[in-house]
Amino acid sequence: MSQTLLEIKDMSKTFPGVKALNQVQLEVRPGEVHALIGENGAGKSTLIKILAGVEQPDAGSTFLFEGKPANITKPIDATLKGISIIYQDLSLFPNLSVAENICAGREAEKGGFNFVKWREMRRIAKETLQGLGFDIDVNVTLEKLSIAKQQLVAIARAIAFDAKLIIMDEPTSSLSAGEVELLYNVIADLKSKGIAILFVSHKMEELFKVSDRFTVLRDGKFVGTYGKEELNEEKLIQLMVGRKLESMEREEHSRGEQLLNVSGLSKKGNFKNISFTLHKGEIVAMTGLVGSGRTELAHALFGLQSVDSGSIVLDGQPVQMTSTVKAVKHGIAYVPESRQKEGLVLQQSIVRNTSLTILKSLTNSLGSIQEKRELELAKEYIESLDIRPNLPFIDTGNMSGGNQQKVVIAKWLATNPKILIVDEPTNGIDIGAKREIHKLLRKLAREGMAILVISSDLSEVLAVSDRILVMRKGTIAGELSHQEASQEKIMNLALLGTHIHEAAKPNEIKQGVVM
Amino acid sequence: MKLSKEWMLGLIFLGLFIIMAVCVPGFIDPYNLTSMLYQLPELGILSLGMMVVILTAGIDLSITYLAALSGVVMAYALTAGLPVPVAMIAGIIAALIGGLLNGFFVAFIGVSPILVTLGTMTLFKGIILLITKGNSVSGFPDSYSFIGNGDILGIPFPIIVFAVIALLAWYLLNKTVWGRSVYMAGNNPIATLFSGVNTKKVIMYVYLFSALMAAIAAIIMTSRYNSAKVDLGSSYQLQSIAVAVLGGTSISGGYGKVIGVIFGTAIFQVLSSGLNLLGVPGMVINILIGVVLIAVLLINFFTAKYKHNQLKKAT
Amino acid sequence: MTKLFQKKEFGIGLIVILLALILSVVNPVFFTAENILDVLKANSVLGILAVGMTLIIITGGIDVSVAAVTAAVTVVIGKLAVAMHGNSWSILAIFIVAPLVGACFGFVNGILIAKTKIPPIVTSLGTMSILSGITLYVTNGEYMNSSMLPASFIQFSNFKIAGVSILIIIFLLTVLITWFVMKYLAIGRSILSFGGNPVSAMRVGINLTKVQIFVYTYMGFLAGIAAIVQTAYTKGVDPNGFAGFELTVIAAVVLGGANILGGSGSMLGSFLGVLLLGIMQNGLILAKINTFWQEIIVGAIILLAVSYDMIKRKREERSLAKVEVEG
Amino acid sequence: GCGAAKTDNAGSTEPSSKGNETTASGKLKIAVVPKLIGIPYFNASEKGAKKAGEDLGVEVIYTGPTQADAAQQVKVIEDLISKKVDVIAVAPNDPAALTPVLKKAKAQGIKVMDWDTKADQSVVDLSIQQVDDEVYGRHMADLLVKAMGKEEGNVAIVTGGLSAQNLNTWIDWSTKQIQEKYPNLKIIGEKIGTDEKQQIAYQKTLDLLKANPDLNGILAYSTVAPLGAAQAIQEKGLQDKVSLIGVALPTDSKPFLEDGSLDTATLWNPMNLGYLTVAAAKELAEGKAITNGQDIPNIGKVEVKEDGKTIILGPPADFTKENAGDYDF
Ligand SMILES: Nc1ncnc2c1ncn2[C@@H]1O[C@H](COP(=O)(O)OP(=O)(O)OP(=O)(O)O)[C@@H](O)[C@H]1O
Ligand SMILES: Nc1ncnc2c1ncn2[C@@H]1O[C@H](COP(=O)(O)OP(=O)(O)OP(=O)(O)O)[C@@H](O)[C@H]1O
Ligand SMILES: [Mg+2]
Ligand SMILES: [Mg+2]
Repeated sequence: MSQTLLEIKDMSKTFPGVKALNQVQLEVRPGEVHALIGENGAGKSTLIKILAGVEQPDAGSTFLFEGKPANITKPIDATLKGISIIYQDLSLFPNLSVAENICAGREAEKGGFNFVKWREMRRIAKETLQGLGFDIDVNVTLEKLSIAKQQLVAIARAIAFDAKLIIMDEPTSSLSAGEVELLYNVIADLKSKGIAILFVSHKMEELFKVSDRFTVLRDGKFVGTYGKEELNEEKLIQLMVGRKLESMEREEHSRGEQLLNVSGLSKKGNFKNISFTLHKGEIVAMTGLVGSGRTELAHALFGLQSVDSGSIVLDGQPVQMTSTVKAVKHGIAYVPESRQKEGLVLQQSIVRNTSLTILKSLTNSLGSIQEKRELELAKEYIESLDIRPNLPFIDTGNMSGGNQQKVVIAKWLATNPKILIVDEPTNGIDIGAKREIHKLLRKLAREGMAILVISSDLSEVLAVSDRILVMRKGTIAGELSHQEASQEKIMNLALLGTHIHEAAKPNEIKQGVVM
Repeated sequence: MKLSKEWMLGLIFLGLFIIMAVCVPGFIDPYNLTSMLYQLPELGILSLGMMVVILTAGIDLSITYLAALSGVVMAYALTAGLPVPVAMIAGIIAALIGGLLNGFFVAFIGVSPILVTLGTMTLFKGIILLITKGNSVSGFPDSYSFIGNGDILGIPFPIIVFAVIALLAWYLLNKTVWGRSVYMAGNNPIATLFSGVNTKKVIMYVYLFSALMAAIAAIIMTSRYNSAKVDLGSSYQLQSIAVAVLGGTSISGGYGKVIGVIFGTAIFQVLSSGLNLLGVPGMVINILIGVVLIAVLLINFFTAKYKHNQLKKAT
Repeated sequence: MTKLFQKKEFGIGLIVILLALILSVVNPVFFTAENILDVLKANSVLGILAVGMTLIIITGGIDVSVAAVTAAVTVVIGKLAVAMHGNSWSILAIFIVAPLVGACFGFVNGILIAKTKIPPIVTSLGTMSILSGITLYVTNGEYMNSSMLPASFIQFSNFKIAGVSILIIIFLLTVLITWFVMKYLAIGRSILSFGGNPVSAMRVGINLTKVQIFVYTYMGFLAGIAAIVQTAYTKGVDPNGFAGFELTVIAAVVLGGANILGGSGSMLGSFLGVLLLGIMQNGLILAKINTFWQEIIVGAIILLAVSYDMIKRKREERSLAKVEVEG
Repeated sequence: GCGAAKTDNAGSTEPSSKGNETTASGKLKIAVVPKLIGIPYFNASEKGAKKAGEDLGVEVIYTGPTQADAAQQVKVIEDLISKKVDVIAVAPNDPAALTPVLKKAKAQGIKVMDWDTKADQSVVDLSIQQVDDEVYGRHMADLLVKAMGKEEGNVAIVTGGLSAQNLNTWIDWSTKQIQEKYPNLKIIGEKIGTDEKQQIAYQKTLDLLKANPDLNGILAYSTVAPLGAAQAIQEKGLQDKVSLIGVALPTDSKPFLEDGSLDTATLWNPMNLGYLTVAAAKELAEGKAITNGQDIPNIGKVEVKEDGKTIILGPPADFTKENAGDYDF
């Protein structure tokens, strides 16, 4: 076995209008976890797509795998060479069984008219899952599994067929701490088997936890490859961003009167007996494992989902949230979990997205939308939130994740809400943009807005919130103040539902997730 | 220079028109020109209705039977001696009820539009057959015939109606909250709903709008043809889809312009009239319309690809 | 048993059974072997086309040119029969040429759709217009009757195995073979993967272009078979005989529970969809329902069936416990 | 506007001196518009019309819609007006629907007439009918009774399109004949539509036979329905039990006539109808009129009704297994 498994030299990739990769170098050794990092749009995913055979590099690029030219021209080449990928969006088939998902693409390599060996497929799937300690029925249709289990299936698929290099593109972005821990175990296991891992993430902490070496990209250019020991968090950020980021300092301020009082809210199969309050000028974070029912609760508060029982009291008035229209009227704003699917109309401009929530108030007496005012509104937010590029008519689909998220926030600020609910506000957003969004949330709270932040990112939860609610299996397991909160305490509540003051053991964590 | 696909279509129309004018005797004869202006509004108006439905990634297969139903109701009202405006209102109401049915199944039950309108198409056809027993209903007052056959200062009245309707559609789609919501929901219904827009209502109005277009087309048709019958205008079913798509409307929703539909209708009309005048058999006209449809889409595809490559080279 | 209820095809199956029960009470003739075989035979063409359309709809596509393709192939069969009149090989020629010609037409659709990314409905609308125009132009709509068909072909069309018409057997074989392809051949799984998540399918190395070309070509191939069956069924060729039939085919498939947006659809479901439409046609006359009410009833049943299916699906989706709530 | 003024001028000019093209070719232009093109019946008429054009030295334009849709037919006529033909003879899909456009044609100095199916009689100058509707409808009922060999029993009606005007007229007359003359003959159910498709006629007749085991006779209207109905009778081996009378071309129905599943097909000669239409159109354009009993070359004597403008081709021809082979349409 050669010392380097994967070697990339002077790799470039041009998209119309964008040089996504410009003379990039990368070298990955067997048995190492190699972090690939950079801001949004730095070119990480593009590089991965090339490794995966989905995209072709420009001429002149060198791409060696196991010391030989890789010649990967289509995805199956990569798979056959032993490169497998866990995509950020999982990339599974909801309509197929778990076994098929794990073995997907294996039939394809043999060509269209070969027989599918069901028994073999089930056996491989079962063995892989068992080997990982996952308890999942291989015959069940994938869409019937919870998102957490789907994630496990995606992991199983990546290692099912003797991979030599496993690429993980933001594998933890839709995971919460419990599954993250589980993933770390899997990674350690793979490492010990000499399998190389290329790891992409925006979360500093975890990068330092799992990675051995770091390759930094900036604007498609290669910045450098560094050993873990050469770096610290601050230095890494500097390399990524190209300048020093001011760290966020929290300005404490006192909270105002109570705005929202939720009591005994229940919805069968989603959440049960939820009670909490929200005050003006405070940020309450709601955390827990994926599938603990936070998003459903937010949907209920925003009128997207009915509830079975319980009450919502807003400003002293009991309200029934039967529709989003009503929620908006009551001054509630919701920045959803998936900004691409639920947050933005990607094919439309910044202007049209920001005005969407308040179209009615932009009309004149004839019922026609005043486009001038609409544009002014967009410009105002582009400036105040520093949205880039500052082109009001650019399609939001062409913007970076962080800026997209700002547009979503802008469209809700336009409604002048009393309560802002943000669901996973910095998912997949780079560190720079993340800090900006945190700052923005703090500023809004200071100005008197009540904010509910739903997040699985514990460092985020700790950074922005005044109070923390921990959800577990559809109920609120406990509440922690900003001062008393720590990662361990949150994890205990999330996993076991108790205020234990010592860290849970890894195998307990594992069970908490899989069961 | 940047040329949007609508104006590209405009050029194609112009080109066709010139070719016809040169090659087809009698084509630029004023009589033929006015005659075309009498002919195209029905299809144009139906296509506008179809376009708006397609904007929401839907399709309305029932549109022509809705028009026929509306026409039959009007015809009965007229032959029963009701005043013209009352009859028209009756027809419009009948169409709107049909539209309501479509909208209900699509927006509230969530059944995909192609299925709903497949069902309602059969249903409307059945209702018309039941009430007319398959016979045509005719014998309207002379005053009614003006709508389809009259002119104002030599300008055919139907084309005036079409112009007004097109303007109205343009205004509704581009200036009002509803129109904006149609485009936004067409691109991404979830994000639109998540922005506090009542998307069900928006979709409901879309089907009511297409029903209204069907009713207006029915008014013109019943007046022009002086009768109403179960298969009145049935050949417009697929034609109106073809015109909308030819006009640049994206079948997956969210994109489409009134001007495109107008050019699309005009191309259809010029093709069919010109070829008819040349004595080309009807089936060959159908072949050519299919060819033009695919050709225009291929042109769009290849120009987009060309631009893409140019941009790549430039980078 | 619960597994049965959970099956996607359960809803449509229930409707078919209910309808059949009602009809056999109204008119006992309904439940005779003779009648059931008649219904199957009469709907063999619909069934064969629905099988092909199911695959297309699974990939999220649609083909509105099926009827035009089938009509065109029946004409080819007719011309071939006349050209080879008296030649005992003509039946063999028909069996080879018809599916081939159909597959060629389908291939053109497939290439256009896969390569130019023009939406399937638009592409096939165009090819439909062109093909039906050509068919009518070439034939001028002339029928051909049984006297123009080779005697061996007539023998074939009357052929029965154990009292079951060969046409029904061809239909059932089509269903079975396609079911096998979908379940046990790599291409079948690729079609399902494509429908479930095209991006992932591409990522795991499935050649999307090939899959698309395959489904449309297969549709064309089946249209060729359907054309043979149609010619055998009517013992004649009517170039106008399929006008508007594409919508019936699509209706049968989606009644069978295939999702028009892609990803789901099954042979059993489509078979039941065909049966539902067939039983309705047959039953309305057997039950002596007034002609003028028939279309209304068909329309209403379609609306009911698709709404029922949708409501059921929504309920299932909701009941898929998203959160394992404690206690 | 100026367009309108020109229109008026054209209206007052004599047809012969109108339009440059007419004078250029010197030939009369006669447009014959069927309900739709591309079906055998109208193809046969086309042959006759074209032949008449050759024989009589006029230009015949035979064009129509590709679907039996009134709207499409009107468009075709609009374009024919633009083309400045001398005569338009039309077989209306929906007679009332053509009234406005035919009036328009007249205003342009074009002579208008109908053929095959009656248009609005106040607009047309001439009406060519293959048969008298009443005579024909009653004739079919008589044929059925003859084939059944008795004046009692159950009869069903199968038709092409439920909304076809002329078929409905014939059905009405047949029904009347049965009610008046054969009171013991029972018509069961409503007429059954078959979409002008043989396959559907076949299917529905099968169902009909099963639903009504005591059926004695079927009347099938439109040139397609009888073929499907005959096929069903043939398949069930009910040739001797169920009598079938239909409107059909002899060549198409020959196989069924031969095995007895179709007892009699009755139709006029559609080629002659086309021929007569053009011949009459020429007379009309030249300002002449056909008189009752006049012998039209190639066709024979025709009947002219009292109104002076309805010309009847002659009595329908009944095709049986004995004579079906003698025809080539
Ligand atoms: N198919 C494409 N066409 C045009 N431009 C593209 C395409 N794919 C990526 N780009 C551009 O290439 C650049 C690099 O994008 P890439 O997705 O690789 O970034 P990334 O580092 O993965 O960012 P993130 O952290 O947000 O995932 C971006 O400017 C992006 O807009
Ligand atoms: N990326 C995703 N893809 C598909 N489904 C998802 C995704 N994210 C969430 N879901 C849906 O949400 C459910 C998870 O429950 P829910 O969102 O209420 O929990 P949560 O505590 O809000 O978790 P999250 O961390 O995802 O916000 C999953 O079962 C799934 O149906
Ligand atoms: Mg990325
Ligand atoms: Mg969530």
